[in-house]
Amino acid sequence: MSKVVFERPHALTDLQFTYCPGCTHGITHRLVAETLDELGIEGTTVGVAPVGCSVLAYEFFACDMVQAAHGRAPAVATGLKRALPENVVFTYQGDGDLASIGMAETVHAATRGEKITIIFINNAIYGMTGGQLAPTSLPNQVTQTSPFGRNVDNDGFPIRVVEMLSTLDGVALAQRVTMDSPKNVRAAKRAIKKAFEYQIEGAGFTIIEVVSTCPTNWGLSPVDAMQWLRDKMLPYYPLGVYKDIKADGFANVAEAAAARAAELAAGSAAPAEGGEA
Amino acid sequence: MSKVVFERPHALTDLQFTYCPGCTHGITHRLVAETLDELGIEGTTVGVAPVGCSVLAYEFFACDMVQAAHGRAPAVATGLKRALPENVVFTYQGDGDLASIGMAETVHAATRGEKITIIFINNAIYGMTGGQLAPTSLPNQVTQTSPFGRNVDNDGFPIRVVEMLSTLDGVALAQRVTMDSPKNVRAAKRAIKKAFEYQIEGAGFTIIEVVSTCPTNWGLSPVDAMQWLRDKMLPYYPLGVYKDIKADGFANVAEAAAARAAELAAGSAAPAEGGEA
Amino acid sequence: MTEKVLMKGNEALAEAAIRAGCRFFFGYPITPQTELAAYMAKRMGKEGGVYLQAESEIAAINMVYGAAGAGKRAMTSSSSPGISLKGEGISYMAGADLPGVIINVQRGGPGLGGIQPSQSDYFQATRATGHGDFHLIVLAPSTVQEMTDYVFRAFDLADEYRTPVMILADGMLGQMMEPVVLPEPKTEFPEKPWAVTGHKGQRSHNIVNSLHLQPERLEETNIERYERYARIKATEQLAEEYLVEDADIVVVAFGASSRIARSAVNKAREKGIKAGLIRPITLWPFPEDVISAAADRAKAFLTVEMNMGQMVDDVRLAVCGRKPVEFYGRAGGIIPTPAETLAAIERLAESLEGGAR
Amino acid sequence: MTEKVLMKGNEALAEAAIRAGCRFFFGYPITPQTELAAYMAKRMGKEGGVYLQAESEIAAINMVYGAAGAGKRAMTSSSSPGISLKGEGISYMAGADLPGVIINVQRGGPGLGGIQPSQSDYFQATRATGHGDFHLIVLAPSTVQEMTDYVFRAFDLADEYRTPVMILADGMLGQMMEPVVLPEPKTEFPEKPWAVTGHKGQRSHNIVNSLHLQPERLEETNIERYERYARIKATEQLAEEYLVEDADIVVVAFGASSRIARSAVNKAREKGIKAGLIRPITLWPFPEDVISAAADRAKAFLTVEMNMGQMVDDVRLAVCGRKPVEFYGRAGGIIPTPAETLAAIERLAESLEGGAR
Amino acid sequence: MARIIVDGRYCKGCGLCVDVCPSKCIVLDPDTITDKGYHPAMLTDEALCTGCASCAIMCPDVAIKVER
Amino acid sequence: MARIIVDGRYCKGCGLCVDVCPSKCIVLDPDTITDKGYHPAMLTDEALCTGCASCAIMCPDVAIKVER
Amino acid sequence: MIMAQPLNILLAGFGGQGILFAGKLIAYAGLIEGRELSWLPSYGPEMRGGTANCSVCLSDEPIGSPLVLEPDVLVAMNQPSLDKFADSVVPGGKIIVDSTMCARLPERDDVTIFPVPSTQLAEDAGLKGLASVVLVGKMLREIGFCDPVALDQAIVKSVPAKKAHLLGKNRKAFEIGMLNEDGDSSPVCSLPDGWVAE
Amino acid sequence: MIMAQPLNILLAGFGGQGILFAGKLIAYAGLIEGRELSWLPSYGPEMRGGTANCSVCLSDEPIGSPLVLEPDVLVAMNQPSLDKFADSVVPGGKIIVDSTMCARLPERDDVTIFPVPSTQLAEDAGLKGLASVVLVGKMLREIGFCDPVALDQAIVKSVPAKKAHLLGKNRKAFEIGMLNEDGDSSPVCSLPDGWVAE
Ligand SMILES: Cc1ncc(C[n+]2csc(CCOP(=O)(O)OP(=O)(O)O)c2C)c(N)n1
Ligand SMILES: Cc1ncc(C[n+]2csc(CCOP(=O)(O)OP(=O)(O)O)c2C)c(N)n1
Ligand code: SF4
Ligand code: SF4
Ligand code: SF4
Ligand code: SF4
Ligand code: SF4
Ligand code: SF4
Ligand SMILES: [Mg+2]
Ligand SMILES: [Mg+2]
Repeated sequence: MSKVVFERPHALTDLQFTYCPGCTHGITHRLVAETLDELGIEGTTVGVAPVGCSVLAYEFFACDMVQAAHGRAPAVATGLKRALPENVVFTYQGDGDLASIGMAETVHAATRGEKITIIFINNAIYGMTGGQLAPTSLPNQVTQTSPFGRNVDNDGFPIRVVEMLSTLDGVALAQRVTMDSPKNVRAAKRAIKKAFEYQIEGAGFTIIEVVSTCPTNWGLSPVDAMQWLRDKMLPYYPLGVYKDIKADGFANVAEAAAARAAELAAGSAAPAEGGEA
Repeated sequence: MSKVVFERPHALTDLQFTYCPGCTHGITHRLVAETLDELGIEGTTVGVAPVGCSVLAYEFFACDMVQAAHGRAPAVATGLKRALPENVVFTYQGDGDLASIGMAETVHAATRGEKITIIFINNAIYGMTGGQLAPTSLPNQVTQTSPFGRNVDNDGFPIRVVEMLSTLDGVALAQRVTMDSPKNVRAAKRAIKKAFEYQIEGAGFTIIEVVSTCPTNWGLSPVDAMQWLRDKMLPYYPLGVYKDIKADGFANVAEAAAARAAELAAGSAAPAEGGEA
Repeated sequence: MTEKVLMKGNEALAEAAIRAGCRFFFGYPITPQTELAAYMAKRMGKEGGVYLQAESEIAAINMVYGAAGAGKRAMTSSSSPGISLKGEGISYMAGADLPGVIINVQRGGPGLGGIQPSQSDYFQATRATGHGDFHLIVLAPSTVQEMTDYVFRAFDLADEYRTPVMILADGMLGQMMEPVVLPEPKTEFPEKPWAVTGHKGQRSHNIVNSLHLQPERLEETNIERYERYARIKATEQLAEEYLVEDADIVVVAFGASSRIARSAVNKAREKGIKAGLIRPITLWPFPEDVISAAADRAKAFLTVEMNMGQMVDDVRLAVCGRKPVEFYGRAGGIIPTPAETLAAIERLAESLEGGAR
Repeated sequence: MTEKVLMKGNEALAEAAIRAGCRFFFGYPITPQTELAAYMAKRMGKEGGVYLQAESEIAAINMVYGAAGAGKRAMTSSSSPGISLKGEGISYMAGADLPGVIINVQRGGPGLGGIQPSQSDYFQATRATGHGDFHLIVLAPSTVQEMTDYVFRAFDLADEYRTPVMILADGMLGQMMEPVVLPEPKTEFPEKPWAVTGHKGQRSHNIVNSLHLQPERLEETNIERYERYARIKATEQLAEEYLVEDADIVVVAFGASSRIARSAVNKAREKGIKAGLIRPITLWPFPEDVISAAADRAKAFLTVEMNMGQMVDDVRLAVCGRKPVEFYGRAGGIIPTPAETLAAIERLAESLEGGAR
Repeated sequence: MARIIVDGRYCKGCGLCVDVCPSKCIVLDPDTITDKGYHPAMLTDEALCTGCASCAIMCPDVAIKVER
Repeated sequence: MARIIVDGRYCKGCGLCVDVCPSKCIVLDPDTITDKGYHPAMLTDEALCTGCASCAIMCPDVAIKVER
Repeated sequence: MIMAQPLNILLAGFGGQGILFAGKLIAYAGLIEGRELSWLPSYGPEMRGGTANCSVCLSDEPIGSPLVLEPDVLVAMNQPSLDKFADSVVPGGKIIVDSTMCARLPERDDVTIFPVPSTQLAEDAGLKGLASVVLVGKMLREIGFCDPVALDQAIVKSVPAKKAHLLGKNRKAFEIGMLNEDGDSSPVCSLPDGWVAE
Repeated sequence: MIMAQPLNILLAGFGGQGILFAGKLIAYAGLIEGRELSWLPSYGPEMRGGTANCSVCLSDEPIGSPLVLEPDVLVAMNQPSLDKFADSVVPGGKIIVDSTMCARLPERDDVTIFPVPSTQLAEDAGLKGLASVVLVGKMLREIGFCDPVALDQAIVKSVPAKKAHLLGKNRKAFEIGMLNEDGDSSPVCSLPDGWVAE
C-alpha cells in the first residue's frame, strides 16, 4: 500500500493562500507550519502577521494569530511574549515591514534579546502595495518608485539585515536562507526549526532571513524569478549563519554578551586607533 | 604683550548653556562651534537640535538651527540637506533620541549615505527627563526606570551604536570619542572636524559618538563622573574608528559599497556555512 | 476607612492600575508623567508583573496591543506629543476591539510646545486619537483621589466594552500631591475567550485583527462598534454638578480647570452671582444629558478650559442653540486663576441684559 | 483653453504639486495613493527636484519639516493609518509655523481597516491631526479637476498663512480618471526670510522651533496663531451651493460623497422634493456662514458622509439648533449609492410634517 | 509505485514543480482552467515519478501530496 | 606671563578645570556666589599658570579665556 | 458622434486580462469626443489572482457616482464576474461576454447578450493578451458609443510610446471585435473607410 | 490644631536647596492633622541650575487651585526667588527668608519679614543641606500652622527608611528653626515638652 510521504501540515488551515502564483511566501509558510507540527507547539504558539502580502497569514496559520500594525510586529510580539512567557511567539514580516518602517522595533526587540522568532521575508520589493522600492531592493533595481533603477545616490544602499542585527548582544541566532531549490528549502527548514528551538530553550532573539521572490512585481515568471534570485539576490545577500551563540558555546545571550563585554574591556577587540582616538 | 590663546568660538552665541555644572554637552558644543569657525562654515551650516538636554542647542549655535521632534533629527536633516545640498547639515542628538525612539531614522539616514554629520552624545541616560534607562545604559546601571539596576533579562542589552552602523554601506565615517581629558578632547575635535570635512567632500554619512557624562543623573560630582566614564563606559564602549572609507582608500560610500558587493559576490567574505545554509 | 496617604497624581495612577490588576506596563519617558513609569519600575517586578521601557511611544502602544491581545490588563502612559505617536496603535486597538488603558498627562502644544499643564488634547482624546471611525472612553480626573479611582474604573470599562479607555489628565494633576485613599486590590477578572493564548488544540484559532478587505464586512464591524458606543452613551455618561439647580450661569469645566472654576463659582456666589458648575467626568461619552437639562433653566454657559477652546464645541452641541455658550481659556501651560475666571463669569453676567444677579 | 488630459486623481495631485513649485516630495507607499509617489518618482528628477521614499510616514513628514524649514515647497502623501503616524510631525509643523502640504487619500478604518474609499478621517483632519491647539487648512476635492486645482492652491495658502494644509481626498478620487485641465506652472514665489538657509554672516541665525518653555511665551504663540486662524476663517471659507436657494432639504456633503449627493438631489427634484446641496470645499475653516445662511430658509439638513457621522457635528454647530440636522452615511469603504441617498432624503422629507414637497 | 496528487483548489499553475521535477513528469494541464483561471499541474506518468517530493517541497501553494 | 580669565557669567563651579590643571593653580572661589548660586573658578597664582589651556579645553561652559 | 445618452459600463474579469486597459480605451474615446467621463478601477490586493473590474461612465452631464453598480453595458471576461454582475445589468442593457472563458451564459431575456470567443480569437490571431480589446471592438460594433475614429485615436493614446510596436496588434484586435458578427447581424457601428490595422 | 484657616504657602529657591522637601513636611503635617491639602512643585528642566518652587495649600475645604500665586506665606531661599515673589505675598502675609542667601530684603511694610540665616545656621550645626528644614521650623514658630508634634511625625514620614540616619539631623534642623528668635519674640508655636532632637 502506498504511504503518504508529503502532505499539508496540520498547522496550516485549509484556506487557499492569497499569494500570486509561484510566490515563495507560500513555501515559507509551509516550513513554519511544519515546524509547529514537528515541535508539537501549534497549540501554544501565537503568531504575528505583518502588513504586507502576508497580512492574511493570520488566516493561514492554524495557531492563534495577531495582526500587527505595519512594522510593529516585533513590539506586538514583545507584548505577547511578556504576557505569555510560556508560549512560543513568532512574527512573519516582509522587508518593508521589518527593515523600513519597523526598523526601530526590529533593532530593539533584537537588542533586548526578546525571546521571539522572526521570519523575515526579503523579496527586495514592497509586494502588497504594488512593487515599490524596499530597503533591500538592489542597486539599479527598477521598481515602481525607482523607475530608472535604484539610484544609490538618491535612494541609498540596501540593508543587509542579519549582518546588521548580528552586532547586537541580544541576538542568539541570525541566519540567511533561501527557497530556490529543494536543497535550500530543506536547509531553510532546518534553520527555522532551530530558531524556534532556541526560543523554547530561552536562548534569546532569533531571526531567519529568507531571500524570496516576488514574481509579480519583479515582472518575471515564477521560474525566471528563481533564477533572478540566484543571479542577483544571493550574491548581494550571501546565505549563511551570521550569529549562533550556541554554536559559539553559550547557553544564552546573557552569557555571550558578558563574554563579549569582557573581551572588549580587555581591549582585545578594540579596533584600529583604539584607546587613542 | 599677552596674546589670547583660547577663547569662546564665534559659532557659539553668548548665551549661557543650560546644562548642569560639569556636563560634557558643553565641551562637545564648543568643539562643534570651533569646527564651524575653522572650516569657515558658520554661515552655510544648518544644525538640528534634538529633544533632550541639548534641545536648546538651537539657541547656543550661531548658525541657522532647526529643532526636531524627538528622534527625528536625521529625517529633518535629510529634508534640509536635500533642500540645501550646498549647505552643511549636522544633527546633535542624545542616546535616547538617536538610539531609542529615533533608531529607524538613524539607520536609514546612515544606509542612505545621507551627506550629514551626526554628533551623538552617549551619556548612558535620559538626561532631560530626569534619568531614565537609555538604550546605552550599562548592565546593572541604576536609573530611574531601572531602580534595581539594568536587568538585561528584562531590559535588554545596551546598543553599541557605531559598531552597528558601521555595517551599513552608506556610512563614510563612524568613530567613537570621549571628553574625559584634554588629550581625548583634542582627539574628539579632530574626529568632529574630519566628519564635517567628509560631509563637505560628499563622502557620505558621518557619525561621531561622544561618550559623555551626566553628573546630575548619575548622581556624581563632575569629577567623579569623569572617573565613572573611564571606569565603566569606556571598557563597554571602546574608543576608536569603526569605519573610515577614505582611510580604506575610497572617495565615497558608493565606491566602498560597490567594492564590498563585489567581494561578497566573490564569496570571499561569506561567513561560515556560506553557500550551504 | 482605609488610611489616607499622600501621593503624587502620577504615582496614584500607577498604584491604582496595579491594584486594578494591571500587570503589564509599557511606556516611554516624557515630562510631566515620568514618575508614573518610575513607580511602575519599582513596583511591577514585586507584583510579578512586567514593567518595560519601550523604545518609543509607538512600540509601547503596540506592546500594549500584544499584551491586551493575550487577554491581560495592560497600560501605557505618555504626554501630548507621545500620544500623537500612539494614534495609529490606538486606532488598531479600537479596530481589534482590544481593552487597554492609555494615560495622557497633557502638556502645552502644539509641537514640542512646553511641559506645563494643558488641556489642549481634548479634541484628540474625544474625536480623533487616530484615523477612522472610533471613540475611546475618556475619563477626566480632577484630584489625585480621582486619578486613583478613575484608572481603577478604566480597566473595568475597557474589559466590559472591549475598548481602549483614556485617562485625560494634565501636568498639574500628575505632579501634585494630595491625600488619597487607595482602592482594595481587585481579584476577580472577566473571562476573555477571544484572547490569543494558544488554542491548546481545544478550540479553533483566535485572531486579533482589524483588517477587513471586504468593505461590507468592515462596515459591519463599524456598525457593531457604534452600537456598543450607543450603549456606552446611554449608560456611562458621568458629570458632577455643583450649585447648578438655581444657577443662571453654568460654568462647564473638566479636570484641573474645574478646580479653578469651582473656586471662581464660589467667589461669584459670594458676589451674588448665581453661578454653578458642571464638571464632565466622562469626556466621551460627553455628559450631554446633564448639560442639556441645565440648558432648560440656566441663562448662559461658560466653558473654562486650559486650551484655545475645544470642549466648548461639545457644550454647544448639547445646548443646541438654546442658550449662549461662552468660552474662557488659557493656553500654553498656563493655569487660569480663580480671579480671572471670576472676571469672565462677571463679564458674562453683565452681558446678560443688565446682569444675571 | 488648455488641452484636457485624462488622469488618475493621484497623478493629478502629483502633477499639480509640481506645477505649483513643489520640488520636494517625501512619501511612504500605501494604498490607495501609491500612484502619486510613482508619478513623483518619474517626474521629480526631470524637474530638478527630489523624490525620496522615506523609511516611514514619520520620517516623511519630518523630512517635509526639514525641507519646509529650508523655505522650499514640500509635500507628503499617505492614507489613513499613515496620516495617524504623521500626527506628531504635523503638530510640530503647525507649532513651528511651517508651510507644507499633506495629502490624505482616505481609506476605511479604524486600524488596518480596508483599502476602499472612506471619509472617516474628517475629525482627524479638522480637529486633531495631532496634539495641542492647532488647525490645518483642509481642502476637500470632489473631482480629479479639483484634485489638481486644490493642491495647486494649497501651496499658496500654506505660504500665505505659514501653516500646513491638508488635501482630504479618498480612494475613489485617487484611483479614478477624469478629464482634467492642468494649471500653468507657477514661477513666482513668496520670500521666506524666516527660512534656515545658512545666514551667510548677513543676519542673525534663524531658528525653526516649536518649543517655548515659558508658558507665557507659548501662550503668546498660540494666540498669535489663532489670530491668523481667525483671518483664515473670515476670508477662506469655501463651499459650493447647488439648488440651495429654494431648497427645503439641504444636503451637506463633501468630496466623493458630494457627487453621489448631487445625483440624489437631482433625483429628488425629479420626484418633486425641493432638495439642494451645500458642498463644503474648505473643511477647515468650515463654511459655517453658508450653512448658517441656509438654515434661515431650509426646513432641514441631511449630511451625507462616507463614515459613521463626523461632519454632521460641524453642520449642527453652524445650524445651532435652528433646524433639524440628520445624518446618512456608509462606512468601511462603501460608497453610498444615489438611490439609497435619495431614500434618506425622502425619509427626511416625509418626517417634516407630512413631507416637504 | 510513487505518485503525486495535485489539489486543484490550491494549485495556481506556477510551474515551479514542473521546473524542479528531476523526472520531468509534471506538466501544467493545458485543458483545465481552475476557478481562479489557472492551468493546474498534473502528473504525466506515474511510472516516472520517484516520489522524491521535490515538487511538493517547492510548491508555494502546498497543493501537492506525495505517495510512495 | 600666562593667565586665565574666568567669565563668572558662564562658570558653574563644576571643578573640572581645577581637576585638570597641571599646575594646580585654580580653585573654586569660596567667597563668591554667582547669580545662579555657584562658586566660580579662579586662578590662584598667575606665576604658576603656563597657559597650557587644559582648563579651557575641559571647561563645559566655555567660561575660560587663556592668555599667554 | 453617434449617440450621446449617458452610458454606464462595467468591465470585469481576472486580473491580467486587460480589463483596466479596455476601460481606458473607452474613456479615452470619450475624452477625444469631449464628453464627461469617469474611469474607476477596482483596486487593491484582492485583485491578485482574484477578479479585477472597472467602471466607465460616459455622459454629457457631470458624472455623479463613478462607481457603476447598475451597468448599461457589462463586459465580462470570466465566469465568476459574469455570474456576479449579470443580474445588475439594467433591463434593456447589453452584456458582452468572452465566451472562451465563460461556459454558462446568464438566463436573462431582458438584456441582449453578445458572446464572443475573444480569448480564442485573439490567440488564434497571435494577439495573446488582447482579448479585452477584441471585446471593446465588439462593444463598439453593437452599441456604437463613439466614433470608431475616436476609438482608434484612443488606442494610439493608450499604447505607451515605448510599446509602440504593440499599436498594430491592438488595432488588429479591435478590428477583430468590430468585425465579429455573432449575436447580432446589424451593427450600430462599423469600421471607417480606409481602415488599416497594419 | 492651632489654627484652621486656609493657608497658601509658596516655597522658592535654587534647585537642590530642599525646597520640595520642606514643602512635603508641611503637606505631611497637614495630612496627619486630617486637613485638605495640596502640594505642587514647579517641574521640568528649567529647574536645572535655575529656581525651584513649590506651592502648598492647607485648608479645611477642598482645595481649588493648588497653584499658589498670592501666598499667605513665602519661604524664600535665594535672592532671585525673593525678588520675584515678594510682591505677590498678600497684605498681612509673612515672608521667611534665608538671609544667608539673600542680602536685600523686600521693602514692604504690609507684610512681616522673618530673616533667618538658615544656611549658615545649618552649616554651623553640621547640617549642610538642611537649611530648608530650619526655615520650616521658623515658619512653624511664627505662624503655628500645625501642632509641632504633627510636624515631627511629618519628618519621620518624609525621611525615607534607608536614610533613617538623617532623621536626627532633620529634627535638629527643625529645632534650630523653632528656637530662632530673630524678627519676632513671641512665637505662635513652640516645641512640645520633652522634645528631643537626638
Ligand atoms: C502605516 C502604514 N504604512 C503603509 C502601509 C501600506 N503598506 C501595506 S503593505 C506595505 C509594504 C509591504 O512590503 P513588504 O513588507 O516588503 O511585504 P511584501 O508585501 O513584499 O511581502 C505597505 C507599505 C500600511 N498599511 N500602513
Ligand atoms: C515624542 C516624545 N517622546 C518623549 C519625549 C520626552 N523626552 C524629552 S528628552 C527625552 C530623552 C532625552 O534623552 P537623550 O536623548 O539621551 O538626551 P540627554 O538628555 O541625555 O542629552 C525624552 C524621552 C518627547 N519630548 N517627545
Ligand atoms: S505581490 Fe509578490 S510578494 Fe506579494 S504575493 Fe504576489 S508575488 Fe508574492
Ligand atoms: S541632566 Fe545630565 S546630560 Fe542633562 S544637562 Fe544635566 S548633566 Fe548634562
Ligand atoms: S508548484 Fe504547486 S502551485 Fe505551482 S504548478 Fe505546481 S502544484 Fe501548482
Ligand atoms: S515526487 Fe519527485 S519525481 Fe514525483 S513528480 Fe514530484 S518531483 Fe517529480
Ligand atoms: S571648568 Fe569652567 S565651569 Fe567648571 S569650574 Fe572651571 S571655569 Fe567654571
Ligand atoms: S592654562 Fe593650564 S596652567 Fe593655566 S590655569 Fe589653565 S590648566 Fe592651569
Ligand atoms: Mg517585500
Ligand atoms: Mg542621554
